[in-house]
Amino acid sequence: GAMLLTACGDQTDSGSKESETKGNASSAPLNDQLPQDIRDRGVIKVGSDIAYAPMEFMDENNKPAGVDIDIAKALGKVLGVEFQFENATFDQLVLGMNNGRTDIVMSSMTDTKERQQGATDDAKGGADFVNYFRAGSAILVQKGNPEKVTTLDDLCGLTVAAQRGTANETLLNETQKKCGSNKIKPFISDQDSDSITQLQTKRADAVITDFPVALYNELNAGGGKLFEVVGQQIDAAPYGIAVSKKNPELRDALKAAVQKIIDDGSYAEVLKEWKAESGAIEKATINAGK
Amino acid sequence: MTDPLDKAPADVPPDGGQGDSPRKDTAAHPGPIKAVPVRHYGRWIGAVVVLGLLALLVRAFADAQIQWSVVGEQITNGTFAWGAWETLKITVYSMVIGVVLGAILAVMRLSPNPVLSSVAWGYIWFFRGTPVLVQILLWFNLSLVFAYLDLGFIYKDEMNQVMTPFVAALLALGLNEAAYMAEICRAGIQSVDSGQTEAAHALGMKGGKTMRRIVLPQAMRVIIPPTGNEFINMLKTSSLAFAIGYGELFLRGREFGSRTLAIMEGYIVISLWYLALTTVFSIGQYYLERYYARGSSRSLPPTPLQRLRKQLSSFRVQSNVGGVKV
Amino acid sequence: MTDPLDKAPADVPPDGGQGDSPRKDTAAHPGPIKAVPVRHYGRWIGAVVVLGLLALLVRAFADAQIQWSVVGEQITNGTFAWGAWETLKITVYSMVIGVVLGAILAVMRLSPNPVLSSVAWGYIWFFRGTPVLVQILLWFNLSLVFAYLDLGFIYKDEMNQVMTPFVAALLALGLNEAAYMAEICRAGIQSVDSGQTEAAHALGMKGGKTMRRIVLPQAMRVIIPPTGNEFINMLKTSSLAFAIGYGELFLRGREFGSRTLAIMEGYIVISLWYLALTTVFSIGQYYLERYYARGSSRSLPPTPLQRLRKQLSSFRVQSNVGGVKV
Amino acid sequence: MVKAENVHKSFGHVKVLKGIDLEVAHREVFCLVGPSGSGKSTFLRCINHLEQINGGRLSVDGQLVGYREKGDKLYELKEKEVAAQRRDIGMVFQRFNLFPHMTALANVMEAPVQVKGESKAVARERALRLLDRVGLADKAGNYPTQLSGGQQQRVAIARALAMEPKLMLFDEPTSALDPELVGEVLDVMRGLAEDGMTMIVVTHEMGFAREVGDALVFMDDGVVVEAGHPRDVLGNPQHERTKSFLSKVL
Amino acid sequence: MVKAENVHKSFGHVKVLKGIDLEVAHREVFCLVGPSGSGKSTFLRCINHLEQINGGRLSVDGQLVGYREKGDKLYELKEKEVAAQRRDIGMVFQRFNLFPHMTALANVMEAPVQVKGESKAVARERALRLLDRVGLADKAGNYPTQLSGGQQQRVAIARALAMEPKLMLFDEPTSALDPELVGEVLDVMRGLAEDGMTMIVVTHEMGFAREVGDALVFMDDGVVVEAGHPRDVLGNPQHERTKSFLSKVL
Ligand SMILES: Nc1ncnc2c1ncn2[C@@H]1O[C@H](COP(=O)(O)OP(=O)(O)OP(=O)(O)O)[C@@H](O)[C@H]1O
Ligand SMILES: Nc1ncnc2c1ncn2[C@@H]1O[C@H](COP(=O)(O)OP(=O)(O)OP(=O)(O)O)[C@@H](O)[C@H]1O
Ligand SMILES: [Mg+2]
Ligand SMILES: [Mg+2]
Repeated sequence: GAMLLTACGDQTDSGSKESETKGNASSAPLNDQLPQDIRDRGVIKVGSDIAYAPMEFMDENNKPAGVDIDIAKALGKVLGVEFQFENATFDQLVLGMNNGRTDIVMSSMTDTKERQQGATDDAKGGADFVNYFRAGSAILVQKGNPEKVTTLDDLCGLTVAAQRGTANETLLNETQKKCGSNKIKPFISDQDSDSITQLQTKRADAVITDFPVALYNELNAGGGKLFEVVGQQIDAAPYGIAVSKKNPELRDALKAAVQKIIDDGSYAEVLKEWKAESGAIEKATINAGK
Repeated sequence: MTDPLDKAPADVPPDGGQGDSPRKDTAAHPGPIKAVPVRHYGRWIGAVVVLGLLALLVRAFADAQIQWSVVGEQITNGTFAWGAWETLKITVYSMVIGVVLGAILAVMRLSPNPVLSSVAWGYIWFFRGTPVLVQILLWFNLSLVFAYLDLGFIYKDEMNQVMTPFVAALLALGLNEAAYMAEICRAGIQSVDSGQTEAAHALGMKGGKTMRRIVLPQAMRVIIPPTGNEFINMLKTSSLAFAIGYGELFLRGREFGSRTLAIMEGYIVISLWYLALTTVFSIGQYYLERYYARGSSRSLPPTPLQRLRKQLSSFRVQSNVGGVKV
Repeated sequence: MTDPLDKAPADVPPDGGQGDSPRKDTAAHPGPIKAVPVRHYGRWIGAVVVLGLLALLVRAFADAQIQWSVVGEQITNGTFAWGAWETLKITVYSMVIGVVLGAILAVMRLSPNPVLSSVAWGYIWFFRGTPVLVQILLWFNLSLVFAYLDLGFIYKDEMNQVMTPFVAALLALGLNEAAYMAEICRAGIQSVDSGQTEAAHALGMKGGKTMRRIVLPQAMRVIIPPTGNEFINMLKTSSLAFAIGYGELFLRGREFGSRTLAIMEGYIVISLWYLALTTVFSIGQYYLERYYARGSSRSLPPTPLQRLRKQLSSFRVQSNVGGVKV
Repeated sequence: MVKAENVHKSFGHVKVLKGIDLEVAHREVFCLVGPSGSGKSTFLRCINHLEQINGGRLSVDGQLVGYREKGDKLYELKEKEVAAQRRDIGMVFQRFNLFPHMTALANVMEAPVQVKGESKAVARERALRLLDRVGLADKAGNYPTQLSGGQQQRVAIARALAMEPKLMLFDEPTSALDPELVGEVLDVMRGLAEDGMTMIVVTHEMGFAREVGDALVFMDDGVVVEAGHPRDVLGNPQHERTKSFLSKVL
Repeated sequence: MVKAENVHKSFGHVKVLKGIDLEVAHREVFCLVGPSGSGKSTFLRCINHLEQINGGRLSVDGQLVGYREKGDKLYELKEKEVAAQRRDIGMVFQRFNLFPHMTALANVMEAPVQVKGESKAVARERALRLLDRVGLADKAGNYPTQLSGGQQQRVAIARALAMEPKLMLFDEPTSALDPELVGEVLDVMRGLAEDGMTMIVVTHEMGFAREVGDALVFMDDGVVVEAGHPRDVLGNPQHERTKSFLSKVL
């Protein structure tokens, strides 16, 4: 595997790109921390499922845009490389990183213990995560809040949608425990967009989703007339940039870069632009997810 | 007892449309039969009911919580048109691989050679048995298994270089389709009367030639309709390639939906595109079927235009009685 | 010139396996012909090559970056077994809807009644033309269009109550399948010799009965193989129901992968499950085909066991010459 | 029983029947002879409404084939009525058209059970009797492909007889039979005629026509060239065409 | 030309040929007669290796059918060799088996072009000549379904002749022809015999057998009952079975 990655770097690159990126690379403060092959190449290939506004999505010109993309740009500046986004669905992101097609995955992926360890007990699978954002959950309801929901406890007795396998689903299950006999009717869907469609069809009374996404829906869905976010951000969990375990050097460089953009303020600027300040972290970490 | 009619065979003029042949006695010159056709009141009622239901459905959809203006705007959007083109491309290429390889597999499977038939059987079993998405992912990530594509001296490159999303999707869809096409071709081949094979053998034709010249052309009649199905199915199945980022129609719909949150509208736009593609294919299929129907019945089936004309006339109350009716 | 042989017809004993009939003169009692069959050296070589390639492939996969231990552990995991059961359930139910409705649509489409054939045509066009996933989403979100399901006095409920993931998936998959099955049935019906219909009509049978008793049973031979395709396809297509949270096999694989990041391993596990289901169906299809082949050829095709025995014997060097060889 | 007046039939632009006039009486064995392509099969198919005529009148047992007459207007029959008309007309095809997915016995039982709604037991009993009559009692369980050509045609005759029709149409019924069995079939047919069966037989067996036929029509190129008693037509043909045809045949 | 020694053939447990011995000489028109189901078609198919015999020896033109002999061992022939053997044997089937997706002309041209590799022009010319010979020059462009039964069988004969075979097998070639055309076909066949063609003809036309046949075999239930010159066998049958069969046929 590691051999393969290296081989990959050696082969793909040919002269022209190298010279072009070199100049900019030398001026970047953290360029020397990157693995040699990436420095030579001047490009970090990022896998991302680009269908999760506002974190990452295709803009009108079919170019990736969103929080993750802008954070990557900021990281690129301090690392002196270009972050190149490649679109694929979740499964392919992980597979592509494992076989060297991409270097990292940056796709609003929540950092969890299980993902760090993989399916085996010896923790050989999985990946390392460089945490760069915190997404709490939020409650999204129909405009006008017909069920008068303000806190999680108000959800008891309602139909609530959440995306499968996310922290939001866990949150829903925990709330359920507190409801007693007045149970929540959960609606677990595969994509966040499906949950939100359920809110629109009134099948669901509320959706628990990532805070920035909820905010984006409040502002944009149906010209901002369909939904609203109620209450505060709940229980934020870290997002991580996934890096193959065989590439600790890259992981550490990324961590340093995240810390650098937090320190120099470009991180805050990006979040401000996307109204996602609530997800800001103060300190770069690795594998902070539980 | 019979009327001992006595007619000269040659000088009875053919009875033309006028039905008035001067040389016959007056009792014996009917024109084309004029008859009141069976009145299909049920058809009229049925048609009205169907139209009524359709109107209701259209109204319900028009009133639904769907922003039709968005659909109207986006239908001409170049992004979707481009996606449709990519979909068309991968579909046609994959189907070509599927049909050719499928025909070969079908012949192999029916071969008395146990090696050939086992290989074909195993191929069909494996490729029909595993989900296409898994196959797509496997091809795209083949470097997990083979890091290099090494064809000896001719060619050697990193597998990830070779396996672009297009190549991976093409291989996965084409090879998978071949397994399905093999079964379809087998059914077609088996539907041809064994007397045909015997006649060909008796003329000294060998197995291969008999298959190509005699059996397959006759099998086409049975093969084409399900192949049309497969083709149209492939238009949609090819959308699984979005998993590896191949930018076809479905991916465009998804991207649009996730950006604008107009999920349903995005899906309606791509559905309209798919319908358009399907329509084009169906028309092609129709004429292909007509071509292979030659010789199978005494007259060719009518073209849609002829059919329409005939159907309209069947609504008319009085008509000249024409073609075969059963 | 001919030998003027002179034999009593009745007292020539049938030539049994021993080939020694005492009442004949010695010159004329050959046993079964013993001949050296054509030696298929190519078959042996082919078999070796195929096995060699298979071994290489197995080794490559064993060495690949896949944690086979995970696959081994998870294959017996109840979650997957349960998912397989759900997949089986929705597949069988949807196919039942699809086959029955498809046969009806095929008959409608071939009907001379223009209302029926137009409705069938429109149905097939629409349902084949739009992606299944969109159809699933549309059914599931039907309340966007109709907020209530209102069957007059009998039943009225909120659409969202009625449209559970199961119902929506069933409707979408079943109705979509019907469009494809209609084309398959049409091909089957058209493959039956028109002399059959004529004979039935001449006996006074009406259209419907002719269809059910005479045409469809003969069409089955042509219909079954592509239907087998559809069945097996449906096993996989039903996985699209995961979009609306219907918990079948594919969903289980995805959940496992997204939780542990052991994507390929999860997919391999569900592929093995799908292969198992496919195998069971294929066996069923084989025997169904055998059943409908009755009367179509002089002897029934061999069962796999008989076939295996025959194939083994074709590898043997010397053998008694038996069945028909072409 | 059957009356044709100036019957015309064309396929597209090909005129096959160009004005057929003839009358078949009750209990008559009516023979149709003529060269290949003269339209004999087509005429038989018109009688059974498997083809619709383009001009003229054609009636069976006083009823127009395929039409109902009311005042001076013709009304097309509904499918149900056509089927009812056909029920009384048995037909034996030139190429058998047995149902390949049914055994010989099932072929013969099919119509009585399905069309007349007879009980299986009754139908079965009659079917076995009929199969015996055509010499195939021991082949009742065979599928058509397991029968030789001659055997298949005999099953087809038994199948038509099973509906106990008033009129039987035979399209070269003996052309696939070996000579030995022709006699048996002719016996069966003669027996039927005595039971009041009317039969129209397209045949090239002049011997049969002479022996059994009550009337004979010689057709050529879609018209009736000569008609009369078989003895007269065969023994003393009036027209050149008939003479030349018969000279080659006899 | 053809030599059968104690030929046996069974389908599963059904014994159809139970030891056939006969010899067909060069330039001979050899007639096979017998009741339905006696195995005539099956024997013809064995000669062409469409069925494989279970016992005995069968040779055409000195070559074993389907086997090669070397020392006292038999070797099965390869497909290529079987096809080469069949090339010299023309066969006309009881049920025509024309290729329905090809016109009459294409049916006749098919084998010369595909098997012998003849140029289309040459094959076409011969095909048109042959179609003319069977009286179908004007139907060259018709598909089989557009031809009457008789017309179809004549195309089938032309198709077999197109390969210019040394031996022709006819399985009731005239059974679907109307009597007028039988004469024409017989002329063609006689002409072929004069050109050095050997023919085996299964037929129920005793007239033809007597006129044209050089030898005749009466088969029943899978065995040869009586053989000899047609004049002798038909005029003065020795066996009871033959007598009773002929009494019904003649
Ligand atoms: N559906 C059709 N379309 C075009 N031509 C047809 C059709 N049916 C029959 N014909 C033509 O009509 C003519 C008469 O056919 P028909 O089958 O009635 O002849 P026939 O007298 O029964 O001859 P045979 O003795 O060979 O059976 C033939 O030339 C045939 O080619
Ligand atoms: N493949 C087969 N399987 C079982 N039985 C068969 C098969 N082929 C022929 N038979 C039987 O063998 C017998 C001889 O058949 P064959 O066709 O050779 O008879 P035939 O002499 O040509 O009769 P006909 O004059 O009716 O054509 C028949 O009883 C038939 O049922
Ligand atoms: Mg005819
Ligand atoms: Mg025969």
